[in-house]
Amino acid sequence: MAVDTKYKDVEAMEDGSILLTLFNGGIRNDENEHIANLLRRKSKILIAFGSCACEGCIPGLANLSPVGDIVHTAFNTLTTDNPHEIYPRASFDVPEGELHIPKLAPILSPLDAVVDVDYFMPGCPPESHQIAAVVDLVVKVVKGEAELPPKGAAIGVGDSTVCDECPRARNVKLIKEFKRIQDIAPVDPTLCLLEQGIPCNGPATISGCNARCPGAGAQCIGCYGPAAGVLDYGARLLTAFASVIDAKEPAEIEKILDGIPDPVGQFYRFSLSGSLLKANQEAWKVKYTSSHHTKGE
Amino acid sequence: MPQMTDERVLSRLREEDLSLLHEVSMKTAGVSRLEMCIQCGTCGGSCPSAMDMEHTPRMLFAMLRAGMRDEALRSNTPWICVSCYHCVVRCPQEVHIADVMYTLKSMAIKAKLYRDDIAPHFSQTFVDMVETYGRSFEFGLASRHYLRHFPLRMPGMMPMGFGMITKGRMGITPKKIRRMDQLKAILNRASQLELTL
Amino acid sequence: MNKYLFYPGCSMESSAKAYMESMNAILEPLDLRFEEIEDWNCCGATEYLGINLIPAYSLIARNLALALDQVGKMNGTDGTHTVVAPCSACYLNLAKADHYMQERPSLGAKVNEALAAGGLSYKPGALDVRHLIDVLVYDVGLDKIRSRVVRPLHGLRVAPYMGCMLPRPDYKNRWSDHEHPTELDDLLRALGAEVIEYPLTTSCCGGHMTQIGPETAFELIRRLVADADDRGADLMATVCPMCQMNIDAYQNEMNHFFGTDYHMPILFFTQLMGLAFGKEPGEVGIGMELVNARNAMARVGVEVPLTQEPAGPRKKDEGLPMPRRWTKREVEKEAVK
Amino acid sequence: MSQEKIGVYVCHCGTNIAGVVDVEHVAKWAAEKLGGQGVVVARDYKFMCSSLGQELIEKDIKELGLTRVVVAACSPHLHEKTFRIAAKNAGLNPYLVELASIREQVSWVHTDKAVATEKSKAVVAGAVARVIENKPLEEIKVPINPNTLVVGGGIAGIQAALEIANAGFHVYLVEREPSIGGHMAQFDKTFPTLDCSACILTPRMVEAGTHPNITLMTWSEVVNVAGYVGNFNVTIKKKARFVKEELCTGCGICEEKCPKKVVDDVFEAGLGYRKAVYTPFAQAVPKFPVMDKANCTYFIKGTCKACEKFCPTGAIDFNQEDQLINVDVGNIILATGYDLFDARRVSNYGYGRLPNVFTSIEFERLCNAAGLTNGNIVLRDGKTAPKSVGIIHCVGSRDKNFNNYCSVICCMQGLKFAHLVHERTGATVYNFYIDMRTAYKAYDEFYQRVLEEGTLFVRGKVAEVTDAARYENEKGKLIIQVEDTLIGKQRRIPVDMVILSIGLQPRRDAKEVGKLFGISCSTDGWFTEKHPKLDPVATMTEGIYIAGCAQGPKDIPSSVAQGAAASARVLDKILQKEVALEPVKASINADKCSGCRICNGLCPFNAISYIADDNVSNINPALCQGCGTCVAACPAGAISGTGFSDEQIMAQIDGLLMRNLEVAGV
Repeated sequence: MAVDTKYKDVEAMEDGSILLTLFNGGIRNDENEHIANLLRRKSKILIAFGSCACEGCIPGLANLSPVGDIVHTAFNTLTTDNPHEIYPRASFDVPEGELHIPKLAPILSPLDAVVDVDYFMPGCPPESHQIAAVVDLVVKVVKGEAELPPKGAAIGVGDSTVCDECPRARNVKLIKEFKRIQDIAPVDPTLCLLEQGIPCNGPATISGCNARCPGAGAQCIGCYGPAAGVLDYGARLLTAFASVIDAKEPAEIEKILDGIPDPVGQFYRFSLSGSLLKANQEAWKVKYTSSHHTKGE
Repeated sequence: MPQMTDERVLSRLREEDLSLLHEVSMKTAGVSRLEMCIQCGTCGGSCPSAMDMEHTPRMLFAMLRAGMRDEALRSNTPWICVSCYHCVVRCPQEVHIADVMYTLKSMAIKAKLYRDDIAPHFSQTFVDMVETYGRSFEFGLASRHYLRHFPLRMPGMMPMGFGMITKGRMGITPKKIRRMDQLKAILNRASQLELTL
Repeated sequence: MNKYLFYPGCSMESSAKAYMESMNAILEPLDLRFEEIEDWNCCGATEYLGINLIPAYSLIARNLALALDQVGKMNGTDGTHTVVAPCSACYLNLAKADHYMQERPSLGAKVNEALAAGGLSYKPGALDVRHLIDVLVYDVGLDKIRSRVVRPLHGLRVAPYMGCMLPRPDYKNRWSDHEHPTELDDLLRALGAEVIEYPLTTSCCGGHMTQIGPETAFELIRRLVADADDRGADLMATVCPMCQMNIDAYQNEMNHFFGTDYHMPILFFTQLMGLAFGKEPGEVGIGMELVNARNAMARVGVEVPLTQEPAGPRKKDEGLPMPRRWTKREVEKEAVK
Repeated sequence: MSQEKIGVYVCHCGTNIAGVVDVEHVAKWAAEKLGGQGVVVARDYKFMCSSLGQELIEKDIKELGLTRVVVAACSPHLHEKTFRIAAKNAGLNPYLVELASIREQVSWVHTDKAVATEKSKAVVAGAVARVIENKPLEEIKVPINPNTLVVGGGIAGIQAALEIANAGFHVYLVEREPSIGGHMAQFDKTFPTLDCSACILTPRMVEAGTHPNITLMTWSEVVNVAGYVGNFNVTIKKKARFVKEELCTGCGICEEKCPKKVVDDVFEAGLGYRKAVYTPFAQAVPKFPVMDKANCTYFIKGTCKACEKFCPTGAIDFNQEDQLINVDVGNIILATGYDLFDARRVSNYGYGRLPNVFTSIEFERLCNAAGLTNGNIVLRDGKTAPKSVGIIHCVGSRDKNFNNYCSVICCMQGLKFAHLVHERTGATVYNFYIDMRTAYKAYDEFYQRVLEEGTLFVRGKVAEVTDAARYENEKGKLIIQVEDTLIGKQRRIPVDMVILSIGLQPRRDAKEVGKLFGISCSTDGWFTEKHPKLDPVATMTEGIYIAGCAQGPKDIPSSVAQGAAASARVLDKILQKEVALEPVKASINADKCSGCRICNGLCPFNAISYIADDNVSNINPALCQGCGTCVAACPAGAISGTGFSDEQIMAQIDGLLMRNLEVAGV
């Protein structure tokens, strides 16, 4: 097990000498990419651990903006005192020599965009009992008491969706308006939240968290990601929501949809980076055209 | 086959192969649908001034279709049109007849093909007033127009004219808008532009 | 209080002064506030469109562009995106430019290119162009109008004359019908007047033909006046300065032309509203009409002050000779020059 | 690299496709560039759907051992079945055939040949990528119930019902009005032979009313349809008649004694009266009257009961209630007919404002010997015979402001009216028409006859009908203002009476009825047939057929022909005894289903139910039509549709974008 130590120690280890790596976080810069490659080489089992590594999570929402804007926001807004407009540079000469800081990639990618990933363990964060179960499983496998699931599977999750674990009562759904939970008083404590017009992501989110949020009275925000086999979390959820809108006139439908004030946050809060949308088309184009060029030459 | 709307017809044409019908259609504001005419005669039947027209609008459209440029542009029909839009709302093919009439007028002026210059001159006089003052100036318009075209009608009009003036219904000095320079700049630029496909 | 942008149009300041005065007199009782578009220009009437297309639409669009600028400067109260025009021709021209600039984007682009030369621009569809009577009937409402009536026009037989350019072509489907709309009838009935069945309510008054083809125009005027007279109307009520002008100012000449002697006064509907609201005849421009409405007014107990009367009809034996009939050949002979 | 052996067949469709798409090039390209995807042969052919074209594919399947087939031709709508059968004949599972639409989606919508050819390639590449993911599917066979439901008792419905009943099978004939007969029962004479409408119709009505194989249900409406071809379960609401059918003898005493008289705006088209308890006309079938609850004095005030007092058999029952009746049928024929255009919408023709403007249906009642005027043609005052009559064609038809289409019957109807006016009044008759349309047997001959009779024809669409007289001779008349387009002059023709030949319209509730039976309407609102030429009485929903004016305007001969045609299609189905259902169905993976119930309300065929005990939803495969609505909606991805799996769709998209080619290094 390698925890929080110097890179050179890891580099010195033999390839494949780490049994299990739980890789946390997405790939935003060349350092992330280096570590991902390094750990892939050294590990027998590499698990994308948590929503960031699986789908990009909240940092992935930055893919909506070009890198320049992100840097500008970080270093030159009201909350950052930077009167001389000093921006970080990839390398900088100091008397002691040349300093390097990691170079930002045009977009944030999930781990599997960079290296081969064995398993995905979603959640923001993954539930502790699920972590324990996964470690337990690996130990059992080593002991020869169990077999590993097929490669590429999501582990530490259930087979159904959050609704399956949700204690709330549900009926056929028809929604006249979407409301934010704070705008409803009182929220019915036993009835399905979506039926009450609260945009709950439970129906599209894989089970495994024991439906903690809806159980506690807050809508599911989808941190566990899509069910197995679903190509795009946001698209699934969007079609599901669209299907239950109780209106025929385009204007009326639009009005109901206006009840979802932040569609990206609703449908892609955790999964933008890993989505089919390839958010930040500009960055995507750069990547795409450059790869195209190399092919042509 | 899909319905051939004016817009689709236009989108398939190039400027140099415009037929007369398409040329008129293209030069008309909005989507004229002139190509859709089925010669039913609703326009000619509806027209309140048809009795003084050389050709009913329907006949005029047939002439455009036949490419009879000179005859069509020489017709008094567009000049007799009173823009009452009866034909437009009744036309079963939704042809923008009144607007086509405006187009024919401007084409006739450009080609100098009108036979009777009363109407073109009236329009031109009106436009001159507007281009000078930015507003219409009825007294100036009427006096210039009648002097030129209806000198014999002037005396008969006098009591009416006096009535209008004494009742304060006709100013004898023109009103001018404040930013005449702006209007002139706009109209100058506009006169260099033409509707295209 | 409902606020609107207001585009008066040239005739409201001259030939249709009575319209302007009477309209101003009824705004306050109906809680309406009109803000005039600053430095507006002529809409081009029916003349400019037949001369040169792009300048004609640019001329109209300058008004829309100015209005839109003004919207930005006004507070966002109800109706601020609405431009009210009292003249049917102005209303149609403004509405038409707005409509066609959307229907034919290349027209919109060209017009904006021209407007740019004056530092202006207009986004088609940004404004709602409406006629005065549309606002009165549909925004203010007949109930409110009825509640302001203190002098009901009982016994006054009115021929409701909508004219042609108001209900047609009607790009936005604002009117109850293109041929026999009921808005003016309903409004006049709300004032207590007796509205006659008038099949020619949307027939043409002749428009500019009074200027360029009087023979044609006189026939159109005759039809309107004759039918109203046949049906026993005391007067006609109109919503358009050009209609009023043609039927009022040319009625005498029309009578000469046909050898008839119709006397059919025509007033603006706002004048009748003003009277019903208790205004004095002078306040609403009564007396400015050339075919005097004195007999009609007397039926509702309104006395038209004599001072406003013009010199009176010319007697046949004085002044210059009037050609009795204007034959087509004569018109053409004149035109050849 | 695919393991499949794929054949690609590009159709010229004459010049339909080849005129815009370089089909030879597309085929050549597919053979060269799609080899990596498994394409082993690509051919182009003039008419792929011809038997020679099909043989070409069959031969390749057999000789080259093709495992998948892509046909780039028209929309699957048209010929998917053709090519699937061809594949089946050659021993290949028919669901391993994909159609790439390069006609509707390419050649018909593009003009630039180079662009269209490139797009065709992409569409073909998409279909190739998709067909690899196709799975072999097996058709499902279900038995067919031999009973048939016919909705609508007009002439088309009567004809259809009689044909099936005469073949020995049972028919439920449901009619909304109190009697069958439809519009035809309202007419006086029928063109072009001038047979008395009632004389030729009533024998058919009686036959339908007494046929042992027909259960006649009038004053009834279908309220629910469940099931699928061969096995429909239909709920019919039998509205309360307040008359016991088993006791009523149809003697008519109740109607005679009823004191309440109301305007009959259904059968008499507003030009006659009926009682509150009534049979709509003398020859009505069935003979039992119905009580109009809204107008019955007893129901309004609580007293009267005159009908009950005088009824000799005690058949009146004020406590009767609507009944819901369930019937099982294998096939359904919709012959729901048409409504008439509301002439008040053409305000320039003055209908509703000018008294002597009549509609065509009003005139039919005026002419009819059983009508209010005993067949006398008179003005609205009820006594004056007109001296001149104007008949206006195309009212509400062929007009972008109202209905775009031609109503088919108006020209002949106008000619018939002209003849009747001549015959009965000797008045001058004008017919105003845009184009005279007298196609079909003996129709133009009738036009000749009416010309001979001296009817005056004016070619021009009437601009307005007005009572505003301009001249003395117009005073008191209706003036028809029109451009006589043959002389190019405006005319004003004063007449006493105007008849508006009003157009035919889809039933006001056609959309809802269509939805009830799971069929669609065209943009004009008529029920859509499966194929406009080759399958005019079938619909896209198996087991549902259409006949008569419900499908589009038509005259009596065509309605009868369609009724018979629809019955032939139904008999064909019944005699097959079983039907093969498309295997394209949705199914729910119970392990993944969380029972959220989002899909429950969405299914247009009510095929999804919720099993509370297991907390999952379930799809009834017999009811599922494979529309895919639930598949798209399921947020958990627990529902999949055969034939339209995510893999198939994503593969097709990749193919369209030619991504598969990039991977292949092309």
